[in-house]
Amino acid sequence: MQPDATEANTEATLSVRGLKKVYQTDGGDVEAVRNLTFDLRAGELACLVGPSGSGKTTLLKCISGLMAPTEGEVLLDGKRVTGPPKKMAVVFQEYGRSLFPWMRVRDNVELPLKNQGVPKGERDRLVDDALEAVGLSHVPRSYPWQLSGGMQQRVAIARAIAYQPEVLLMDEPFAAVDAQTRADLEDLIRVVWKKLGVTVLFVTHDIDESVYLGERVIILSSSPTVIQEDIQIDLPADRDQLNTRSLPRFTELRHHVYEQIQLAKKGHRPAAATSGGAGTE
Amino acid sequence: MQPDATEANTEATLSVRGLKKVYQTDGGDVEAVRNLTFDLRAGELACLVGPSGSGKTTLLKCISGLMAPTEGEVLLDGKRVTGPPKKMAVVFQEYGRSLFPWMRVRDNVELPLKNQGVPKGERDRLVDDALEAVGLSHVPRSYPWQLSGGMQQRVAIARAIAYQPEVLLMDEPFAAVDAQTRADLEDLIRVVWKKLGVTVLFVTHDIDESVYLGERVIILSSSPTVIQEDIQIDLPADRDQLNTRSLPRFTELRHHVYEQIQLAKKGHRPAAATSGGAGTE
Amino acid sequence: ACGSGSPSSTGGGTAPATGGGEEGLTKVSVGVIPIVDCAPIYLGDKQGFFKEEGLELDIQTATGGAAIVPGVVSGSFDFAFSNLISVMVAKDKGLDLKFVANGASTTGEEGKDIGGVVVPAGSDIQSAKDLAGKTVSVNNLSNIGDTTIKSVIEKDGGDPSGVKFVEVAFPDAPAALANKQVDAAWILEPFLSKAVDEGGTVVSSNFVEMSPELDIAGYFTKGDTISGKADLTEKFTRAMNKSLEYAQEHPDEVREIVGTYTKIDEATRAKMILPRYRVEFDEGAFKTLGDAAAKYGTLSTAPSADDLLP
Amino acid sequence: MSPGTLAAGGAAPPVERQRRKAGKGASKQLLGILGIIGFLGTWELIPRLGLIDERFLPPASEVIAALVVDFGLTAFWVAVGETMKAWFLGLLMAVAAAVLLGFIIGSSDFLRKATNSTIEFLRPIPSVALIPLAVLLFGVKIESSLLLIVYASFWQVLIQVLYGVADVDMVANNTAKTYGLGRLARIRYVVFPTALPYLMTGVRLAAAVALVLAITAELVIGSPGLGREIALAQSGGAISGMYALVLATGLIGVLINMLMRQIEKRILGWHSSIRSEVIV
Amino acid sequence: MRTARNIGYILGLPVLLVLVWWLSTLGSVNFFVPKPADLVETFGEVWFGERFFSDVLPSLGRLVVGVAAAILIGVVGGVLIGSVRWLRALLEPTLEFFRAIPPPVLVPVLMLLMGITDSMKVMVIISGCVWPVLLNTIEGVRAVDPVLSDSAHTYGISGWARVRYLVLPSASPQIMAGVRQSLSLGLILMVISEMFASSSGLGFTIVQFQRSFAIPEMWSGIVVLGLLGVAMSFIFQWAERNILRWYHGQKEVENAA
Ligand SMILES: Nc1ncnc2c1ncn2[C@@H]1O[C@H](COP(=O)(O)OP(=O)(O)OP(=O)(O)O)[C@@H](O)[C@H]1O
Ligand SMILES: Nc1ncnc2c1ncn2[C@@H]1O[C@H](COP(=O)(O)OP(=O)(O)OP(=O)(O)O)[C@@H](O)[C@H]1O
Ligand SMILES: O=[N+]([O-])[O-]
Ligand SMILES: [Mg+2]
Ligand SMILES: [Mg+2]
Repeated sequence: MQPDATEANTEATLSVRGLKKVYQTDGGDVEAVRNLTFDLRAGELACLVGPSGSGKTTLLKCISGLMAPTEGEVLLDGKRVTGPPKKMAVVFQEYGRSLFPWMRVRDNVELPLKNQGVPKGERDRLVDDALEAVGLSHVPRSYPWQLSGGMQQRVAIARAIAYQPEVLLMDEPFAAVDAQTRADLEDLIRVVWKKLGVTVLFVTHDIDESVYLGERVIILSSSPTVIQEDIQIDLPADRDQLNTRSLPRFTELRHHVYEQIQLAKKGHRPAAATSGGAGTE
Repeated sequence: MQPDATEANTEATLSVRGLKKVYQTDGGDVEAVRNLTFDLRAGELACLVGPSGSGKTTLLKCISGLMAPTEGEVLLDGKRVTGPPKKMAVVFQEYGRSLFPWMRVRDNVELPLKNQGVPKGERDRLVDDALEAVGLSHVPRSYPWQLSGGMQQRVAIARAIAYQPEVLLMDEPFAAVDAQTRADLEDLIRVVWKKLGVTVLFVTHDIDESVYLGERVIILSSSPTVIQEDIQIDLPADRDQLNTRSLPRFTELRHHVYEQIQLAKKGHRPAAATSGGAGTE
Repeated sequence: ACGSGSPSSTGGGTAPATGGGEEGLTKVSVGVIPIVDCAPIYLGDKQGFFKEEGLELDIQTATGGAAIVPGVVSGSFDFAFSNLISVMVAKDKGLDLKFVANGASTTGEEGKDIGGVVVPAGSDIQSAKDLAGKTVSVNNLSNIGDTTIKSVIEKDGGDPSGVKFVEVAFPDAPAALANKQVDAAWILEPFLSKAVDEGGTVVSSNFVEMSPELDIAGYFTKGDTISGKADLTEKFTRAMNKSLEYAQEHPDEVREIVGTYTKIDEATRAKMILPRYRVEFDEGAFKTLGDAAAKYGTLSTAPSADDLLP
Repeated sequence: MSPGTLAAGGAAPPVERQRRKAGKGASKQLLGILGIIGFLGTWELIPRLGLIDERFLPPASEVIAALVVDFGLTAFWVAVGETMKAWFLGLLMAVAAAVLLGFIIGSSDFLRKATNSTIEFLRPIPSVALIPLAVLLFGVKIESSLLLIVYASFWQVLIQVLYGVADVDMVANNTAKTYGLGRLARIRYVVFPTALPYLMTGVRLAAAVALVLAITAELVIGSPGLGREIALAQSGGAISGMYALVLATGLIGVLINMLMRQIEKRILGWHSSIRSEVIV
Repeated sequence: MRTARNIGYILGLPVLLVLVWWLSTLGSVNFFVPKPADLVETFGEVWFGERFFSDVLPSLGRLVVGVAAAILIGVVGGVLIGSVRWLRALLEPTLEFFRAIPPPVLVPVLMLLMGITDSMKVMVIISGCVWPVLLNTIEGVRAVDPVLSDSAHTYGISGWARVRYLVLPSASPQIMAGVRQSLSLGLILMVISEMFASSSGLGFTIVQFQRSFAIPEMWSGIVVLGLLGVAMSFIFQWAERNILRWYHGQKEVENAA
């Protein structure tokens, strides 16, 4: 695997190397993430699944430079991440608290663009498109706290999309929306991904979703976390909700992921990871 | 339908009658809920599904007496609800904000019991059981903000269960937990429901979940909201994740609900509701 | 110690009251301001004049004038020390107050008084009348400083209405003068000596110029006390008078005792000019002062000496 | 700003943080001492360079020397004791009254509206205007100072408590309501913790105001304490002595604040303003 | 109907208190406590006329300038100190030191530095009013929601934009609490600034009345202070409602029950 990793490194947009994160609390240290190493190629769409509390949010915070890892490092285009990189957008799990309550929906979506100095005309177009895409073009003048949970979450998604990032991190972005909207948004993400060639890391709890959406699914073990498995999703590039989901291969992959998570939950750890993390044990 | 409703009323624990809710905003009035009428019998377990923004949270807030309806009323055991009733527990959609950040996990779960004057021994048992049931017995001394999203949500659930309410309202309580935990929690809810004979109203976006969990599924139209359909779930009372979900009847029901939501999203409204709400159109 | 057997001593046979047991003493609280003018009461207390009268003094210091009159009116103080104008004003406003003993008087020597108007070196102000149109600092407006200065200016042939008075506390006045924030400053001892040492010139000894016999401050109480506790009042007056005389005769002891209740350093204490301490009020000077205060609007009507003086 | 922001609010690597943990408190205090040294240095230079006459503003070193002399005097410590006694009692009464009234008024919409105009009327009345009243009631004793201290610091706390009570998170409050927590229980478990950060700021403000008023009252009325000593030094022309006492007042202020910070850290560990120092 | 109720809220308690005061002064004759009727009469005589222009207006001018400057300094300083940790550590003890110095002691020093001028009095006002704004801003800045802060961070919102769009709005409820405190403190300090080294002004006049035992006049001056306080507070509350529209909206909506 070693030569593979170094080779991947050269063309990788995002490299996570030996990442470890220990939280210090008054009740002692909590080892949330033990040892994570993986790469994302430019323009790759990867889904991240794992049991609750396995460190997905922690990982995303480290990648986005909001939190420094205890050990290991995150490289973006070969450069070490020490603070939030430019052209990276993050949709937080706590969507309700990630919107500015003192700004209307439209202003919330527009702010990052305005801050970047995008000219008014283009800004308007981007914002309108994004709101349209998430089905919220009718509430631009509402405040976030006047919206339902699902709508708030969609505002956060619209903001990320309008920003046209090169790397997009999403932490359970569809948790609060209904099944139909969810399906629509899944397709939206794939469309945006294809159109902009953006690198996406997508955290989800929905196994079907991870298989349907991703080109690759990374499964985390339970905490202290290592990578349980890293699966390539060999489904056709053009996916649609009805046909893709009824493919036998889809069901197979889905089953495979399910089993791995079951294992992870039961505390089973991959042999490689155990030996890899032996030094820390 | 009229005689049926009055009859139901006598044995109903929870009656929602002609409920309407209009929000006043600086951008004009928003008619979130137009006209909702339904009853829950004591000990019934009903699921509520509907598109994002259809007013599920609004409905739950009205039922729990946290918000006054614009028109119509909510009756609990025949008495009109004007403030939060005793022996009702609510798990809010905004789980992150419903926990007290200044209390540790255990204290959060214990508080309502302490406040009720439940003796220490029993309180401890109830709290321990609840934390055990949601898989959080290892973090009683953490603060909520030291937990992952899914863990926070489970603390809120544990608090509701430990409280041993007579009526339990849950607003997308499993949105932030992984598939396996979700399945476990679904079974937990059914166990608790059977053991305590509690009346449950359960909001979810997951159609499979609504069918698997509920004795009945209430489908809401999109906003301004009326009831799209009210389906009895005639699956066996003893359910289990593997067998129940593979029953042909399960698939049928699932499909039916799915179609209805599709219709709702497309703006289709049930004939009865349209005529019922004709005066307001 | 040479004057211990002063003529005004009425102690007679009861002189050794010290041995008479502390219990027999009547407690009397007196509000004073911690300045040189109040030295006699401290001295008299030390000499035992009050004990001889059967009084046990409780001297309470109030830093400014603000607390003195309310303290007497409320009964917190049985007697208190205040300048004449303050008591005149209170009386004018309807408070029933009356002096029971003199406090401090001008030395009567021009250029060697306890207060004066100082100008910086090189000022074109030569005498009181030149103050017209200038800015002059006093410690409190509508009080004894501006009243006497106005009257002195008028006497000197100037126009008192053109003077602009501002409030500057005595300790801050030399600085205000040095920084040219005021043209002249009215200053009392011990700051007056300091200001002169530092090059200031006294252009008017306003107290003396108004009247060489001017009494400046005294001890007063309310009418109720005089009528209701005549005995106590008499005792206090007697002891106080004795103290005044003693102080007048023992300036060195005055300089020394001032060090116990103020923070004036020894060198300054040795040099500063002391006021005159005497028993009798000068009614003529009192009238001059009262008339001036009425004339310049500080009082509504000129006070009568009979009502106010003992 | 970017590097500065990072260092301040951003991602201090925990490894470093761990190492710094022991050193952090020390280095923080070191910086504070540095700030004070800078201030004293400036003060020393102003009269030395002749910007202000030494007679009116003596250099810091001279004042510190005078303060050191004071430290050896029992009279000084007696005065400090008097001032601290007035400060503590006044603050205690003000906080107790303000917290009680603040929670009562704050948790009722009616009371809040009905008392608004009266509160706004009474608040800006300077304590110093109450001096005649205070002396009338209590003479030049400590009670006079207490009246002024309590009056001035009461409003500081009351207003903060009212704001804090208004800031209660409704999701949290509603949760409590549905779990059957009554009004009192909600005040105890929801409103109080929410208002606590506001209250602590209020107490910190009030602690300073109480000290200021204790000194002012002693200064103007002449009740015993540091303020009276300042007035005495001032009227005695002891300039260095006066500044030494002012310096002592300031030092007491610093000590009081350190104490308040410590208490705050104890009871507000969960609040994000404190938390952010630990985590972010 | 609604305005009637509002007026009731504004006047109800004051009327009640005046009634109590009136009843309690019916028989007694305390020199230091005037009767309501006397006070009203004195009030008109004293404050309607020349004194309004010669004493009240100049004082108000200094008050407005002082408070405005204090707010500006407090907010700017608070944002800086609140967001730069080492700066906070550097300055906190020194600031605490100055905060503990009573304004009456500051007056002579400021007089030395600035002379007996209006700017000296304004400085006294600033020196006292700045603290509530400064401290509240520091606390408000430090309490920014971490999730929100992360969001801004990842969208590259930093520097001035971060202050403008994140820090200031999020701290604004607390800043407003500080401003409200400093308004009334400003009135108090206005009086203190005119108590020493002065010859005119509202505060001076009140102190002068106090010293010359013009007791009803003194109380009438205190009433003027109170009324000014009420007026300033109402203007402030109106401004606050506009600036914090989102905040009150959010609370109101959540409070709809
Ligand atoms: N601030 C913190 N202090 C201490 N421990 C923390 C903190 N944040 C997270 N943890 C712990 O780290 C672990 C991983 O948390 P994280 O939020 O990354 O999980 P997650 O995979 O995102 O879970 P979920 O799917 O439930 O959101 C958990 O055990 C959690 O308790
Ligand atoms: N405070 C408010 N002010 C104005 N409009 C509101 C407010 N709260 C909710 N609404 C509107 O009411 C409608 C219903 O909102 P509600 O939160 O009840 O939906 P929901 O069914 O819970 O949606 P979700 O599944 O996304 O949580 C939405 O259109 C929303 O915009
Ligand atoms: O209230 N004050 O006089 O400061
Ligand atoms: Mg998470
Ligand atoms: Mg909802």
